[in-house]
Amino acid sequence: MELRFTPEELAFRDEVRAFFAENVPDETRAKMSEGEHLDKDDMVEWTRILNDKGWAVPHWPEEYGGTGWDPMRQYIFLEELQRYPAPSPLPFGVNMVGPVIYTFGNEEQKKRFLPRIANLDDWWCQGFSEPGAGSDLASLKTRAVRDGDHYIVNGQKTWTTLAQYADWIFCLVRTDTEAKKQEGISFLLIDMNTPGIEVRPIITIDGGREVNEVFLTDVKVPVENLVGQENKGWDYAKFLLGNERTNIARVGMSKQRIARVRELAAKEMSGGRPLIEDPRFREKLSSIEIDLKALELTQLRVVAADAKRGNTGRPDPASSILKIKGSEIQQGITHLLMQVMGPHALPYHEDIEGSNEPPIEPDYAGSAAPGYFNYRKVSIYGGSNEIQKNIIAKAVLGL
Amino acid sequence: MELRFTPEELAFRDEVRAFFAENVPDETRAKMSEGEHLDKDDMVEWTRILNDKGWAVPHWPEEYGGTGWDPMRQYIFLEELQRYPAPSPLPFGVNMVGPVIYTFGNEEQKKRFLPRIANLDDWWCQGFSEPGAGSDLASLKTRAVRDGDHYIVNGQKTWTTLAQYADWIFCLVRTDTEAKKQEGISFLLIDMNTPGIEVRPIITIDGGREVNEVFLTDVKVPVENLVGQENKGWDYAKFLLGNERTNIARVGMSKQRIARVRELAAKEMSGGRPLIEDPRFREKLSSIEIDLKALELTQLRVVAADAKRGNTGRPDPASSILKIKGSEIQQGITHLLMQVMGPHALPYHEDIEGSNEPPIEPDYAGSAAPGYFNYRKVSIYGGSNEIQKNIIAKAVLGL
Amino acid sequence: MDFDLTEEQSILKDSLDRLLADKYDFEKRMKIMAQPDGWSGEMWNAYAEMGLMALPFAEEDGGLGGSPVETMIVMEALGRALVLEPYFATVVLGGGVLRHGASAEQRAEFVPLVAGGELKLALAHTERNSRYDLNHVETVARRDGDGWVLSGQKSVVLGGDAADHIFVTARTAGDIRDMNGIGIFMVDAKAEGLARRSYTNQDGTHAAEISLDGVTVPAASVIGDPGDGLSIIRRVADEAIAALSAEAIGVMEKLHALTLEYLKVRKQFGVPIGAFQVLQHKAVDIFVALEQARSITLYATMMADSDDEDERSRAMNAAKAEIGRAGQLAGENAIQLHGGVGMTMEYAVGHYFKRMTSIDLTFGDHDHHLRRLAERGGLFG
Amino acid sequence: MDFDLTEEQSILKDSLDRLLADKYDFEKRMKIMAQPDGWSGEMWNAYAEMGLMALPFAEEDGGLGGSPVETMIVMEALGRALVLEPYFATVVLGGGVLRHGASAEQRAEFVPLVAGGELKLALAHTERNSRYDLNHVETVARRDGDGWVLSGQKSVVLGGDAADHIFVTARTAGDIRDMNGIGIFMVDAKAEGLARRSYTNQDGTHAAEISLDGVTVPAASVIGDPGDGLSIIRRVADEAIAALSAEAIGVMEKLHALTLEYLKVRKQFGVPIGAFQVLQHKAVDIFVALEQARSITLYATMMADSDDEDERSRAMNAAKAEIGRAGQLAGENAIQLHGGVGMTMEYAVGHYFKRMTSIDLTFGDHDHHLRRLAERGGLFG
Repeated sequence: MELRFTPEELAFRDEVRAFFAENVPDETRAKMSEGEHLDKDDMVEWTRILNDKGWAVPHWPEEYGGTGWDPMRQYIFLEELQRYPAPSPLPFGVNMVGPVIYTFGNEEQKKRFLPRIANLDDWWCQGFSEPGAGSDLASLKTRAVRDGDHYIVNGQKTWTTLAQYADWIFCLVRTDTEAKKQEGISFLLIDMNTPGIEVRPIITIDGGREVNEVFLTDVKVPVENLVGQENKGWDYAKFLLGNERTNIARVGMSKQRIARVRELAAKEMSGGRPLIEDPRFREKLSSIEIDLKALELTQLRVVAADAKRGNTGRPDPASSILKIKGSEIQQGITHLLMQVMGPHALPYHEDIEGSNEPPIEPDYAGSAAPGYFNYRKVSIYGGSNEIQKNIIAKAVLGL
Repeated sequence: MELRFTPEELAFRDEVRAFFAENVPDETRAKMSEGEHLDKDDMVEWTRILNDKGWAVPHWPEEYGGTGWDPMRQYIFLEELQRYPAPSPLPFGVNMVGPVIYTFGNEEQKKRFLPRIANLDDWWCQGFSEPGAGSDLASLKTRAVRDGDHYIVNGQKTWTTLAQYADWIFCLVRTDTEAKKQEGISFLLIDMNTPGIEVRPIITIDGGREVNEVFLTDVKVPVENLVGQENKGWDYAKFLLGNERTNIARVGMSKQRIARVRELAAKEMSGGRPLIEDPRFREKLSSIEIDLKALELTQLRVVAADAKRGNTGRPDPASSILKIKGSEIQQGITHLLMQVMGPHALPYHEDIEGSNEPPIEPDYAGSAAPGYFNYRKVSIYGGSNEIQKNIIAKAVLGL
Repeated sequence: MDFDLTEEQSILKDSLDRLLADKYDFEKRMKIMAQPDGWSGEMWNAYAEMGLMALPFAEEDGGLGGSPVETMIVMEALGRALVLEPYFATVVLGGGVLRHGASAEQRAEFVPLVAGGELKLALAHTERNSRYDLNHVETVARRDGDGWVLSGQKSVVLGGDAADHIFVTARTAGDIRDMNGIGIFMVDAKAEGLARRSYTNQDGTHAAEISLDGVTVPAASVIGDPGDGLSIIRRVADEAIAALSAEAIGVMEKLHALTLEYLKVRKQFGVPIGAFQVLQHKAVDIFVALEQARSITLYATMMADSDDEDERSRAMNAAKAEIGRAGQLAGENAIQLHGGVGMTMEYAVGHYFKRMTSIDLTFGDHDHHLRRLAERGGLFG
Repeated sequence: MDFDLTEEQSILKDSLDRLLADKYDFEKRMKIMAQPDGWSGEMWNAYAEMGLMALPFAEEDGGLGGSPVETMIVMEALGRALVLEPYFATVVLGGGVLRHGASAEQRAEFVPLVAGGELKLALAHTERNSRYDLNHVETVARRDGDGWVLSGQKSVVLGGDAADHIFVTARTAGDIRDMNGIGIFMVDAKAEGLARRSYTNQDGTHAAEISLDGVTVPAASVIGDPGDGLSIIRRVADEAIAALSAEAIGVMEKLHALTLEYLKVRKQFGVPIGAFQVLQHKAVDIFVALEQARSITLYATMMADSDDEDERSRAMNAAKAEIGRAGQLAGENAIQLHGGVGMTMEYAVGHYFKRMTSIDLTFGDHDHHLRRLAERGGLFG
C-alpha cells in the first residue's frame, strides 16, 4: 500500500500543469472561472491545441490516437484540467461515440470518424433520450425502417446537449418493433445536415440553451452508418453509458469552484466582516471540502481498481458513488456561491442573450443563481441519483 | 382566525400551572429533569394526586371520570404537564385500554376496570407485538382456544413496556386461524397473576429495562374478559392505535429538554468559553427550536381540527407529521445533550441497576448517552417513521 | 385559538383566488412576463378594485383596517399564482413605511393614492455592501436648509422599476454601521439626480439599481425622525418577512401540488412513478416541509403586529429560517422528482422553484436568520 | 499510488482476522465483557504473540517498525470485533508518547516491555473542563528538587483501569489554557497519592477517573521538555485520530454487513424487508458513508506520520469530522433498519452503534473538528 503519488506520477502532473499554464487561452480560462458558458469556437480552439499535443483523446487505444497513459495518469490529467480550469474534451465524441466506434464499428467507420472526433472537426451530439422515456431509456420510440441502402428514420429526441453546434448525432433507433424492448434497438450515426432534421432549443430555468429537441422526419440514413449489428444497439448503449459515469465525480472542477467561493466570500461582507469569517459559512464550506477530499480518494480507489483489472471500460458498480456524491458536492457548491452573493444574486444578467448593456454590479454575481438552477441537472441526467441508488442496491448490496 | 389563546384558555393554563407547582412531588420532578427513570411508586403517587383532583383521565367521557375539557384544554394540560416536567398518565391504561373498554366493553367491564385505571390501582401493559411481526402487527400468532367458560391462551408477546410492574395485560389473540389475518383476532384482558404467564426482561442498549417478553403457556382466561365481539379485535386495535398517535409530538417535553440543554451548555466549557456561546452549537439548538415551534403550531392545528369534527378518537392522517417531526426533534435533542457532555458522556453510570457507588462526575452526565441510545426507539415504535410516511403517501397524498 | 377564516376573510380569499384562476394561469403569466414592463397594469387595477391595496391601512387613513391575517391571505394567493405585479413593494414595503413612519399629513396625502392603485412605491434600502444587515447604510443625507441632499447607491430595489415614489434610507449621522443616524426620505422617482437602471430578476419580478447624486428632498418628505429611521425599517422588515413567508406558502403549495400531479400521471417502467416508494417518501418530505412552514407562517403572522420588538424579531428569524429551509427542500425535491422537464422554462415548476429561491435571498436567507436567532439566545431562551 | 496490501500486511490482516473470528465472536465477547475486568488477559497475550504490541515501534527500540498503514490494519480488525482490550490506550496513546516524547533510555527500558505485552499504559490528559481542547490543563506539576510533584484530577482516562504506568500531563508554567508550560510525566499507577476509580464505558471499554494528590515524580520520569509537552500530545492525538478512524471503519463495516443481512432475512408483509425501496436506499446511504469514510481514513493514514503539523492536523480534522458524520448516519440508520431488535443488548448491532458513538466523543467530535478545520482556513484553503 502506497498512499502517495509516485515520483513518476508527480513528474507527470507537473508536466501537465506546465502545459496548461502555457497553452490554455486566457479568455477561456477566465470564462470558466466566472462560471460563464463557452462558445463553440472556444471548444474547437482548445481541442486542437490538445490534439496537436497528442492529448485530445488520452484514453483511446494508441492506434487511434490515444496516449497509452495508465488510468492513474488519465485521472491526473483530467483532475488538473478541471482544476486549472480548462475545458474537458467534448464528451459526446471523445467519451461516447468514439469508444463505441473503435470497439464495435468497422474499419471504414474508424478511419472516417475517429480522427475528426479527436480534432473536433465533427461536433457530435447524443440522440438517446426521448420525450416520456426518462430513466426508462429502452422504451424509446424513434423508428428506423430499412429501405434499400438506407434507413428511413422518424421520431423525436430530446435533452440533446449542444445539438445547435452539432455536425453529427448518434442515435438509438428501433429497428424491430416486435422484439422485447431492449432487443429491437440499433445504433445509427446521422449527419445533422440530412434533410428532415430540425433542432429546437429547450430553454432551461437558468435561461440557458444547452439542450434541444431534435425532430427526425423521413431522414434518410445510409446503411453504412449503422454501427455493429442491427438490433444490437442496446449493448453498445450500455457500454457507452458505462463509460459516461467514470468522469462524473468532477473532483478537479469542484476544487476549482471551492477556491472561487473562498475568493468571493473573502470580498463579500456580512455583519461588518468578510463572509468567509462567519463560522456557519466557513463550516459549511469546510464540510463540503471534507466530502470532496473523501470523494477524491474514492475516485482514486476506483481508478486503481480499474488499472488492476485492465481498463475494460465497464465501470465498477461502486462508481455510482462517484455520481451520487459528486453531484451532491457540485450542487452544494453552487448553492454556497449563490449565498455568497446574497441579494445581488437576484438580478438576471442577460449576458448569454448577447445584451450589450453593462452588467449589474457586481458582474461576477450574474452566474451565481443560474449556476445553482442549472446544476439541479447533475442529479438528474446520466441516470438520476435515485437510479444510481437502485444500481448500488442491486449490483453491490444484492438487495 | 384568532391565533392566540383566548383569555379563558390562558386562565386555564395558569390554573394547571399552579396546580403542578403545588402538587408535583419534588423528587419526581427532579428525576424527570435529569432524565432518570421513574419507579412504580412515583407513578402511582402522582396518578393518585391527579385522580383526587379529577384530572387523571381528562379526555374520557365525563360519566367515566373525564373532565369535559375541549381538545384545546386537553392539549394545554398535557403540554404544561410535560413542560413542568411531571409524568404523563400511564398510557397503557389511560390512553389505550381505557378508551377501548368504555367504547367497546360491556357495562360490567366498565364498572370493574375504569375506576381502577384512573387511580392506577391496576397497572396495565400492552400485549400486541410478537416476535417477528414488527410493523406487520396483524401477522400475530398467539392463539386463544375456547374451552367452556375460558379461553386457553398460548403464545408469546414482546416489547411489552413495563410488564414487570403490570397487574393486567390487554392482548390481541388469534381466535380463528382460518380467517384472513385481520379477521380472526380477538381482544382479551388477562390478569398477570394467572398461572402460565412468565415475564422476561429485554435489556436495551442504554442498559434500561423498559420492555419485556411475555410468555403465555396454557393461560386460562375467563370469557367475560373478552372485549366486544370475538374475531373483531382488529377493529378495536385500530381504534386504539389511532389514539396512540395523538400525543406523540411531545412538544412540552421537548421544550423542557431544550431548556435543560441550554442550562447545561451554559455550564460546560469549550474553547475557553461556555459551549452555548459556540456559534455552531447554538445554531443547531436554535434550528431544533424552530422546528419545535412549527410543530407546536401543527399540533394546535390538528387539535383545533379535532375540536371542530368532535373528538372521534380517529386521528387526522396528517397527524403522522406529529410522529415524524416529533421523533426527529426528540432524537435531535438527545444527541445535542450528549454532545454537551462531550467526553464525560462516555462513562456508564449504573444508577438504574441500583449501584450505591457515588456517580462519576458530573453526575448529570450519566443519562446523556443512554438517553440518546434509548431515544432511537421513538422513530421505531408506534409505527416506524417509514410506516408513517407510507401512511401519508397513501392516505393524504393519494399515491 | 381558532384557525378558521372569518366570513370576510373567506370572501377575500375566494374572490382573489377566482380572479387569479381566471386571469393568471401559467400561460397568461408567461404572456404578461413577456410584455415590456413584465407585469400587467390591468391586473394592478383589478387588485385595487378588489381593495387589496387598501387592505392593511387604517380606516381613518382611507384603508380597510386589515390585520396581518388579511395580508397573509393575499400573499399566499399571490404566491400560488406567481404574481409579477409590485404588490409587495408598494403595499407591504412602501405601505409599511407609510403606516409606521409617516405623519398624519403624509398618510392623508398618500394612503388614498396607494389604496386607489394610483401610486406605486418602493423601499430603497439594500446597498452593495449591506447584505442583509439593516443597519448598514452608506448613502448619505446632508442637511441643506430645511431640507436634505441625498447621495449614494442603492441595490436591488424591489419594484424600483415601477415606483412613482421611492423611500430612500440615508445616513444623517454616525458611521456606516451605526444603529442611530439613519433617515428615511420619500423621493420622487423622477427627481433630478436620481437615476435608475431597471431589470428583471431571476424569478421574473423586477427591480432597479438606483443612484442618487445630490437629490434634494424637502423637509415635508422626511419620514419620521431623520435620526431614527432604523426602528421603522425594522418593523417594516419584520412585516415583510411575515408577508414573504405567506407568499412562500403559496409557492410551496404549488410546488407540492404540481409534483404530486406529475407523480400520478408520469409513467416509467410501465407504472406511474408515484408507485416508487422512494419517490413517495420524497413527496411526503415536501408535504411535511410545507405543513411545518405553514405553521411557522401562522406564528409569524400572529407576531407581526406585536410591539415587543425582541419577541417579534425572534419570531421573524424563526419563520424566515424555516421558510428558507423548507423552501429549499421543497424546491429542490420538486425539480428532482420532475426530472428534466422540471428544468425547462416551459413548465411551471421551475418558475416556482426560482421564486422560492428568490424569497430566501430577500430580507435575509436561512443562515442569516438562524445566526441572528441564535445570537439572540434562541426562540425559547 | 497503490491501495493494495503488501504480502506482509496481508498476512498481518489475515492472521488477526482469523484469531478474532476464532476467539472473539459476539458470544465470546459478551462473556469477556461479563468478566470482572471486562477484558481478556488471554487475548492480550495472543495479540502480543502476534507482534501487535511491537508493531509501531522502531526496530532499534525493539519494535517492528510498522507504519501507520499497519496500525490501520490492526485497528480496523479490532473495530470489526469490538475488541475490549486496551490496545488503543497502551500501544497507540501510551506507545505514541514513548515514540514521540521519550528519551532513548526511556524507550530502551519501556518499549520492550510494551512490545512483549508485559506493560500496559494510559494517557491521562482530559480533565473536567478541558473538553476536547488539548491545551487546557489544570493539573499542576510543582518542582521539587530534581523531580516534580503532581496534583489534580484527570477524567475519562482510557485504559486507566488497567494501566501499569500512566502518562500524566500537568502544567509546569503558565495559565490553564496556555500552549506552553505543559509537561508529561510517567507515573506508576500504584504511586502514593494517585487514586483511581475504574469504570465501564457506554461501549463496554474501560476507563478511570484519576486523582493526583501530591504524587512525586523523579526527573527520570519526565517525558521530553517539561515546558513543551503539548507538541507531543498533539502528535499523539493526531495519530490517535487516524487509528480511531480505522477502528471506526471496522465498526461501520459490521454495521453495514449486519444491516444488509437483516434486510435479506427479515420478512414483513410476506417479503424480505430489503425489497422495500426506501430501506434499500437507506442501506445504500450506509454503504456510501462507509466508502467515503474509508477514503478519508486512507487520507488520515497517509498524513499520520507527516512532520508538517498544520497539514497533518487539517487532515485529522477532516477525517474525524467525516468519521463522526458517517458514523452517526451509519449507526442511526442501522438501528432504524433493524427496528426494535436493534435496540436490544442481545443483538450485536447496538453494540457497534454504541462504539461508533463513543468514537465520536473521543479526541473531539464531528462539530469540534469541523470548527477547527474551518478556523484553520479549510482543507484546500
